[in-house]
Amino acid sequence: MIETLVASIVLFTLATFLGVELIHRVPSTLHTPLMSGANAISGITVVGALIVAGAGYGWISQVLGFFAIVFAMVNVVGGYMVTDRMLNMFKRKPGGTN
Amino acid sequence: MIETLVASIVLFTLATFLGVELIHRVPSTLHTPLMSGANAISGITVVGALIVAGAGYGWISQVLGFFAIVFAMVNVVGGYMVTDRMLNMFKRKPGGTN
Amino acid sequence: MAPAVAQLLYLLAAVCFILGLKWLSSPATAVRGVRLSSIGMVLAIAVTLFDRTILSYGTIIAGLAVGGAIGLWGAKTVKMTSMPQMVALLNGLGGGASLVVGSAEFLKSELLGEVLPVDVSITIQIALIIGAITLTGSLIAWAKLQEVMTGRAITFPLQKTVNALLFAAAVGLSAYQVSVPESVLWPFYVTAGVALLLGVLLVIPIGGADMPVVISLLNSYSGIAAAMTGFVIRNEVLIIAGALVGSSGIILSQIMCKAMNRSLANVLFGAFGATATQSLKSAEGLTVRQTTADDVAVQLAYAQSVIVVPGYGLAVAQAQHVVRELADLVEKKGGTVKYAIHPVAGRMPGHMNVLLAEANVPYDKLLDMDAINAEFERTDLVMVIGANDVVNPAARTDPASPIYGMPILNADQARSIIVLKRGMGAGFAGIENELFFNPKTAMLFGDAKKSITQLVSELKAL
Amino acid sequence: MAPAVAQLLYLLAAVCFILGLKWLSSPATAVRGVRLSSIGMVLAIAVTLFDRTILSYGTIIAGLAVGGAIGLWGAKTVKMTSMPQMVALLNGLGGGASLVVGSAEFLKSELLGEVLPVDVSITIQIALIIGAITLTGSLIAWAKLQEVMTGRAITFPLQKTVNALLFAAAVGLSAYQVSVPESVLWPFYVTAGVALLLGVLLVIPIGGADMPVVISLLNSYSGIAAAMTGFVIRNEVLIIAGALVGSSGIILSQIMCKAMNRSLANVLFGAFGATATQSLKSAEGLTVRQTTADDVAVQLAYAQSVIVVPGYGLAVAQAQHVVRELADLVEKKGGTVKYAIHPVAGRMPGHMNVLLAEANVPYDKLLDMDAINAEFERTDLVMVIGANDVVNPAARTDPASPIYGMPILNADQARSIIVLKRGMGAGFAGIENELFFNPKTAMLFGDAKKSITQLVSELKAL
Amino acid sequence: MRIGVPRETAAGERRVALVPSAVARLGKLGLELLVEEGAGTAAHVADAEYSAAGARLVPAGRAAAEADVLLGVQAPSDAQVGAMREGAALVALLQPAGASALLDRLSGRRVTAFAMELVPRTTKAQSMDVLSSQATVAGYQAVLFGASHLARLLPMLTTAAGTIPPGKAFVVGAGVAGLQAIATARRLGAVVSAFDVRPVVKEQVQSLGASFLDVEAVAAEAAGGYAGALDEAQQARVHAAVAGHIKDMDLVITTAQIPGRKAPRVVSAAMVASMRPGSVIVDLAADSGGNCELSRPDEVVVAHGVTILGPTNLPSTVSHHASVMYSKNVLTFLEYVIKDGALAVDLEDPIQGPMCVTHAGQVRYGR
Amino acid sequence: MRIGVPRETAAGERRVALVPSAVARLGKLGLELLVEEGAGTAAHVADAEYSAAGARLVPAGRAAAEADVLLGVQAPSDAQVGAMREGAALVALLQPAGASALLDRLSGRRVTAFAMELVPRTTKAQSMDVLSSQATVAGYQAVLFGASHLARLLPMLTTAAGTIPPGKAFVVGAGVAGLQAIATARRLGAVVSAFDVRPVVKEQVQSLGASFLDVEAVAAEAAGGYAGALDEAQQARVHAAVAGHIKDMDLVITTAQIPGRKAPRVVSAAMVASMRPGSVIVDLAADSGGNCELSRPDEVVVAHGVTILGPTNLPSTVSHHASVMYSKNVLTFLEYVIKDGALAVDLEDPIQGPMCVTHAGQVRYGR
Ligand SMILES: NC(=O)c1ccc[n+]([C@@H]2O[C@H](COP(=O)([O-])OP(=O)(O)OC[C@H]3O[C@@H](n4cnc5c(N)ncnc54)[C@H](OP(=O)(O)O)[C@@H]3O)[C@@H](O)[C@H]2O)c1
Ligand SMILES: NC(=O)c1ccc[n+]([C@@H]2O[C@H](COP(=O)([O-])OP(=O)(O)OC[C@H]3O[C@@H](n4cnc5c(N)ncnc54)[C@H](OP(=O)(O)O)[C@@H]3O)[C@@H](O)[C@H]2O)c1
Ligand SMILES: NC(=O)c1ccc[n+]([C@@H]2O[C@H](COP(=O)([O-])OP(=O)(O)OC[C@H]3O[C@@H](n4cnc5c(N)ncnc54)[C@H](O)[C@@H]3O)[C@@H](O)[C@H]2O)c1
Ligand SMILES: NC(=O)c1ccc[n+]([C@@H]2O[C@H](COP(=O)([O-])OP(=O)(O)OC[C@H]3O[C@@H](n4cnc5c(N)ncnc54)[C@H](O)[C@@H]3O)[C@@H](O)[C@H]2O)c1
Repeated sequence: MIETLVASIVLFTLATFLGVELIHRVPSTLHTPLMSGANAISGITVVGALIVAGAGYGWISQVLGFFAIVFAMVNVVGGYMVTDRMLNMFKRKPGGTN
Repeated sequence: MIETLVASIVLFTLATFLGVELIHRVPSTLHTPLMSGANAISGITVVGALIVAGAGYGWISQVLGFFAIVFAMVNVVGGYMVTDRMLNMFKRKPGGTN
Repeated sequence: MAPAVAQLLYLLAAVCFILGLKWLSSPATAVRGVRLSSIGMVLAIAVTLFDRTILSYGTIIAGLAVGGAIGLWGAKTVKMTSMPQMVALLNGLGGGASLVVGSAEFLKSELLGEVLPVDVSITIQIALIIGAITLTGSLIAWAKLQEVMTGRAITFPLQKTVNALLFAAAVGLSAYQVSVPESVLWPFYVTAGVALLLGVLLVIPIGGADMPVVISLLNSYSGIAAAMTGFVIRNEVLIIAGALVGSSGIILSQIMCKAMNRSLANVLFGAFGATATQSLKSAEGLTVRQTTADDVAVQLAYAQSVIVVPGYGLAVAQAQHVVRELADLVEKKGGTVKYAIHPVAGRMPGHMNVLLAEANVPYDKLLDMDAINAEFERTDLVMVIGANDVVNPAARTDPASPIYGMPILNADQARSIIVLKRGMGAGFAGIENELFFNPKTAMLFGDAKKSITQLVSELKAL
Repeated sequence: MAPAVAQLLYLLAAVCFILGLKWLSSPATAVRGVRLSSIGMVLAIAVTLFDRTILSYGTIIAGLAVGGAIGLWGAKTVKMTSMPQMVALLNGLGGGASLVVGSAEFLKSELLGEVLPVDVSITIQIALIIGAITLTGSLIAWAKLQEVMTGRAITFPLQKTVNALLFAAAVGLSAYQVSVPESVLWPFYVTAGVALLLGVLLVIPIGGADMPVVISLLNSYSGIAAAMTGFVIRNEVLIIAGALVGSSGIILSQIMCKAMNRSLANVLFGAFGATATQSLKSAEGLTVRQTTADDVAVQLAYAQSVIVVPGYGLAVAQAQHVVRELADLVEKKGGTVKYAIHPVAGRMPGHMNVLLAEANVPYDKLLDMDAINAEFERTDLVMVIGANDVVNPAARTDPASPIYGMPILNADQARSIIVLKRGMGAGFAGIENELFFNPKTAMLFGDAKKSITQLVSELKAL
Repeated sequence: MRIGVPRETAAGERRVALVPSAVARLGKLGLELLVEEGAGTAAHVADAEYSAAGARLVPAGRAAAEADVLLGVQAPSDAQVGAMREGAALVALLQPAGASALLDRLSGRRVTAFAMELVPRTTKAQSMDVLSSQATVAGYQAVLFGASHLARLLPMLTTAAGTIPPGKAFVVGAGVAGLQAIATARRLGAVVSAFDVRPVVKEQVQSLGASFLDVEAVAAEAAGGYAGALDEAQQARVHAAVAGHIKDMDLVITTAQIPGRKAPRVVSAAMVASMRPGSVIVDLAADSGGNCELSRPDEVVVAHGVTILGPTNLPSTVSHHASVMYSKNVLTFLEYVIKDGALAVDLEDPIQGPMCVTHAGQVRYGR
Repeated sequence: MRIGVPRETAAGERRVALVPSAVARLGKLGLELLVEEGAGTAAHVADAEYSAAGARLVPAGRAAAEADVLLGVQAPSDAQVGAMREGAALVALLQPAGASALLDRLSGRRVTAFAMELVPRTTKAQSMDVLSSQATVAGYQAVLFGASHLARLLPMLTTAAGTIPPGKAFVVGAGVAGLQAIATARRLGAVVSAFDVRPVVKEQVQSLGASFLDVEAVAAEAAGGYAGALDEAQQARVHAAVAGHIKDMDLVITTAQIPGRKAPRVVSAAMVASMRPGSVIVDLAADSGGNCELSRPDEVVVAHGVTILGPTNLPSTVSHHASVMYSKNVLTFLEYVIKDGALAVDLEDPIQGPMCVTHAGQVRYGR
């Protein structure tokens, strides 16, 4: 048990460093889309929700699981869609050399 | 068994991404020190060597372990020292504002 | 599905998130980034559905359908200008999901009479607290942005102390919960309640303009909550994705603060100190919109037509050479740059000509007022550099103004206007300029030469 | 030590490596980076020593002592100019260590008659092959750099085919080894032999000047080998550190290639294609040293005194404005910049004055030959920008030269000389310039304006 | 309504009041344009261009007699005034300060006369501001004029025949003409410094890349952005600072003016004597008393080896462009005062009011 | 050995052959310097400066009689030649091509005469190259001279009185003087174009920010970096191209020369007629036949409204700096030919040889 905890901590640490390094200089126009995209990723709790809801431990799990799934799914679907819409606002102009 | 393998693969993947993100724009003067520093880190096999040599499975392990430790230690100690020496070459000049 | 395969597929999903985030931070790859990241999400959900022995698909299908539909509808109908509050709302729901999942695991164990391992208990408590704070904090942020409640900072005496006490209470109760083996439920409910309250209290003292930073930070929190959920149910993709969002969200908050020339601490707790935010309001209470060099750089990179309006400030800053360099860069990126020279720009006849000739700006790019005024409305971006009176609409509209009747450059008709000046100082005529308060206008404050030098390096980096 | 504690300490070591690498890539933090990384290494070694039930400390202590001593001695005595080959040698030893560890694990299992799990077998084979290639490849790189063997590319017919066959053989034998459960040793030895040979063959066709890239790539390999060893002995810090080095090494190789304006493929397999390397040799067979903008930028950032020698090429490139910008930057970083104006630089009397005045270079920074010639020997860096005849030492030394007797700028007396021109074109007098072949001189080829623009952005990024 | 453009009669005057492009613009307003033959010759505008623009060419001297509005660069001759119709209007540089006789004569003929130099220096009236436009030309030409009289080169030149250090130019009075002089001298490569009594000017001087000669506690800013006179203590400090500065100068351009007064004396004879032989002073204030003690209007004075020029009508030497700018100013003014094809005189108007010097038989100037 | 510096006798010559700094340098070599009183006055160098530098002042006319080496800017007068000592040396601009009488007289007095204009245009001799140094001054001054005669402004100016477009300048012949003219016109804000028959010059013109008038298949590069004459077909193409280009020009500076020949005729009368009135042509080749058909040496010709100037000695108008540069050239030459305090004439020397026009009673020029 403690072994998996440590393994989880290792993963968490590495991913944290990776998150720090991934984001460098973001033009402020991208701040909101980036935030929104990251937010959609945090909807990954949907996986947890699925597991809880699917485990079938009785009505509490069912009900809570249902709400968790709904919340997380709104977050995921809404998040990605919204991000995409925002990004569609700036399409590359033609003719640039970069 | 296979579980730990997968866990190792996960770690390997994350660390690989992290390695890619860590190095961005390196002035060419730092190329050699950086290479040398990274090389010193790859001397981490010394840990493997220690485990092999310390396990005490008979003379083959002992002999091979000894050589592995020597090789790896040369790599580690030499690598760090050499890097340090190279970096000492450029000390900041006084008076600059950066 | 074999667990190993599932784990490897989860890893793939995590890689999608990693690359997705990375690509999202550059304009050229951002669209690709969202797509990839969403593929990762679909993958993660699919793996979960197939992997675990899901007993009751009913609830799940219903949940997915309802949640997906709401998300879709929300995203389709929200107005472009309401994006920030939309993100706040979504983020709150994400936090809420973590809160619910944590609660469910906790309640399940209590109901089944299981004794959870200590580490799981701890992480459940963390998921709970962070999820709750994220939920209510995000809702407050939404309310502030949607102007359901006042955008102003709400403070009351001893606010920091209260917050600290509440936080201590939540942590203490959690610790108690974890350490007491028998089944007690009240600390759980109280902890949840305190954390929900804390979310509200932490956000209300922050001004509406700073909400994006808060949302980004809460987003980071909800990532951490997700990671904690991962600890609880021993799921790697949750841990990785959660940690990624957790750390990148903090970095993003910092970048956003830096772009506003503030520190994160100042944003979060600024309302308690002296409110040193400079007043950039006109006499009629209008406020100007401030912008940053990297933002202007992106606009320049995507603008097809740019007009530079130089004024006396350009001369004072001696920015003629850097302006030329900036224009060259914009043209290299595919835009066109022209210079609109007002007859009385500067302080002597031909002042702008002298400067721009020194910087070797080709003469055919210098257009006088009559030649260029009709072009403004077809122009993507106008950069007003140290000019003031010559673009003051009061000359057209306000008969009481000392400059009434002077023909001006129609900078206000462009699609977007950037004004570079040091502060809100007036020009030669000593009067206020309503152009600066135009909703299309953004101000880039600072010495013109410094600002443009910054623009040049930002533009090069794009 | 509890395994969990050991693992957390390993994680700490890994974090040291991560930050160490990150810091190593910027001049300001590099020293800190090595220190931290070495602390991580000490930590990892210590944890290993205390954690595992080490049975025979004798060998270990001896090994550590001997290895450490050799490393120390080597690092202290190596000459600064031999650094690249030193790194090659160290890297080879690292690869060797992986090879040996892999072999030991393999032999141990064979001797004990254990059946290794498939994944362990596979990773042992990978560690073996990569370790072997790294070992011999690095040794060849060392030999080329040390000029023990020729630095030229060594090619023979069907070289690529042979390499491919050998590689296939190694992989095939490994696969056989893994799939056959009974104890056979010969495939192991053959695989090792083939891999060692492959290391030699892969590196000999690469020219001596490209060795740094090869070393960096082999360094990346040795990282991967270490990671594989980690898979074998199930050790996380080995995996993480190995993977880090593996990926960052490849990135570094690519950066190095980019700095040489080549692709990695071209470096590795270039010798087989047309050897299109331009000949930059003087009539007497001397070669020039080429440099890159980022390198010059670092020199500029650290130079205390810089003299710019402008010539006709500056005028042709119309680089006067960017030169001024560059000089401003250098001065901001704490250096001084002066301009040495030769009486006949350019193509008309006062040509340089016209240009530099246009760029608003202050007059007191323009020094004529008599005023500045004594200063060169006290100068850290001379930047010769599109000048040629006016810095040609033949005017002092070669009575047969058409410019013999013309006083020249003593650029050759400076501590370091950078020449910016498009290629090896001659100047007005049409003669070769031995200054370009001076060991202190590095050439930055390209249009002067482009080169300097690049220098400016590199210098800003530092 | 008829607008008359005469051939200038003042000695040395090469400008013309209206150029063909302005003639065409006025023609579109339904006005009739009379242009005297040869009116534009000295400004390099041919008669044919005027006819092409829609003007009627009339023999010399006829414009005054036929026009309802007579234009001019300089004041009309007595003959022209005599020929003018009663109640006609006149627009020109009348120099009303020293011209009471002219004003009397004009009011005697009930002429409505507008003096172009009296246009208020407000933002709105800038495009009618002939003082600014002509001062621009004067500032530019003063430098060319001075530089071509200089026995030295202005730009720095490093050549095989030695290094020529950059010339030093000093501009006194950084108004419109002074700033243009600074810019022009800088273009030619000189190291330029300037002095003015209005402290706001310092930043303007620096914005042109020149340095400002700071004199402690000197400030004489009067209404309308003009300078005022200095008190004695200030004068003494200025004198000391300029004396210390001017002796190293190669080219000095003085443009200092105080409206309604004699030009301030900034450069004394002793200062001239301290300068290097071969240096040049161009005094643009020569005809209002001179900023330099030794300058004489329209004369070339050589004293202590220093050449002192006192040109009084530099704009006229750049006749074409000076006319183009003058014409643009006059055109804007006419478009402002002509409503529906007729002169709409409004003495309460903030621009017309101050400019109108005689009207309905009254001399308004100075009242 | 005595070096003599006379006061120049040629009309309009304001330069002096040696300035005090060079006097001091030669004094250090142990030479005796004789300077005629007032020799430097026109170049703004006082007698006192010469004495301070170690020269002995002698009355006008005495330098020729007393000197072992007589310097000069222009050729000496007959009287001066007559006064010279037998076997003395002379260093000046002798214009040997049209001066056989002078050369005969000099050889008659066994004078060793060096013509400064014959210094070879090699890298080594650049610091003695008076053609380059004086052409530099001429190119600069030609633009100032032309611009101040122009009825237009050169720089672009956007003002409340309208926008003045930038003036267009055209430089024919981009040798030393031409390039300097280009640079100076560019400084003043003109849009500059240039034409030359030597194709290498194109890049040099562009390196100064000006454009080059390309004429197909025209190239006449002769030995020593000089131009050669064009054949008829080339000439016709050049004529067509220049005619098409010149009609829009405001300021034309011509500097085309072919060594040893009449200056090429580039600008015809018809071209002048096609130009706008008020434009200006400065013909620096006026005294060797003129690049412009209508130019006359040292006259101001106005034709078709175009002012054509043919100054023959522009360097002299910038007397001080032209003298400084000339003096530096002469100094370098003297340091080159004087060994151990005596003239070391070596007719085989690659620099002295071509320059020496008379020696030991022989006229060497043209042999
Ligand atoms: N052209 C002429 O002949 C002439 C002659 C006399 C008067 N004028 C008058 O001058 C005015 C000219 O208009 P304009 O638009 O050119 O100038 P302006 O109206 O005077 O405005 C100049 C602006 O530049 C800003 N500024 C000053 N220094 C700066 C720096 N270093 N970096 C960035 N911004 C700087 C100032 O704002 P901050 O302080 O906030 O930075 C100021 O608002 C007109 O009113 C005109 O009538 C013209
Ligand atoms: N000053 C005068 O009055 C005068 C008059 C006539 C002749 N000269 C003669 O001209 C020479 C002047 O010497 P100098 O050192 O100034 O020039 P230089 O010796 O002519 O050398 C110029 C160098 O600039 C390089 N170059 C050309 N275009 C370039 C570009 N766009 N970017 C970067 N480099 C470029 C060329 O090399 P790449 O082709 O390899 O790029 C060339 O070697 C002397 O020999 C002098 O005697 C001078
Ligand atoms: N608002 C407008 O639109 C507008 C239009 C035109 C001019 N102006 C301003 O009016 C002002 C006056 O312009 P001008 O050129 O006609 O002025 P001017 O010709 O009256 O005087 C020239 C300069 O001499 C200076 N001067 C006076 N006494 C001096 C002394 N003793 N020593 C040194 N300098 C002295 C003055 O300060 C002035 O700068 C300028 O600042 C100009 O910008 C404003
Ligand atoms: N090596 C050296 O160090 C050195 C020293 C001085 C001069 N030079 C070179 O010598 C060359 C000649 O210089 P210069 O100024 O004494 O020349 P110049 O006075 O003899 O002629 C002036 C210019 O007129 C041009 N020209 C001749 N015929 C023409 C025609 N029909 N149309 C247009 N242009 C025509 C010539 O090509 C030349 O550029 C220059 O290239 C200069 O760089 C070299």
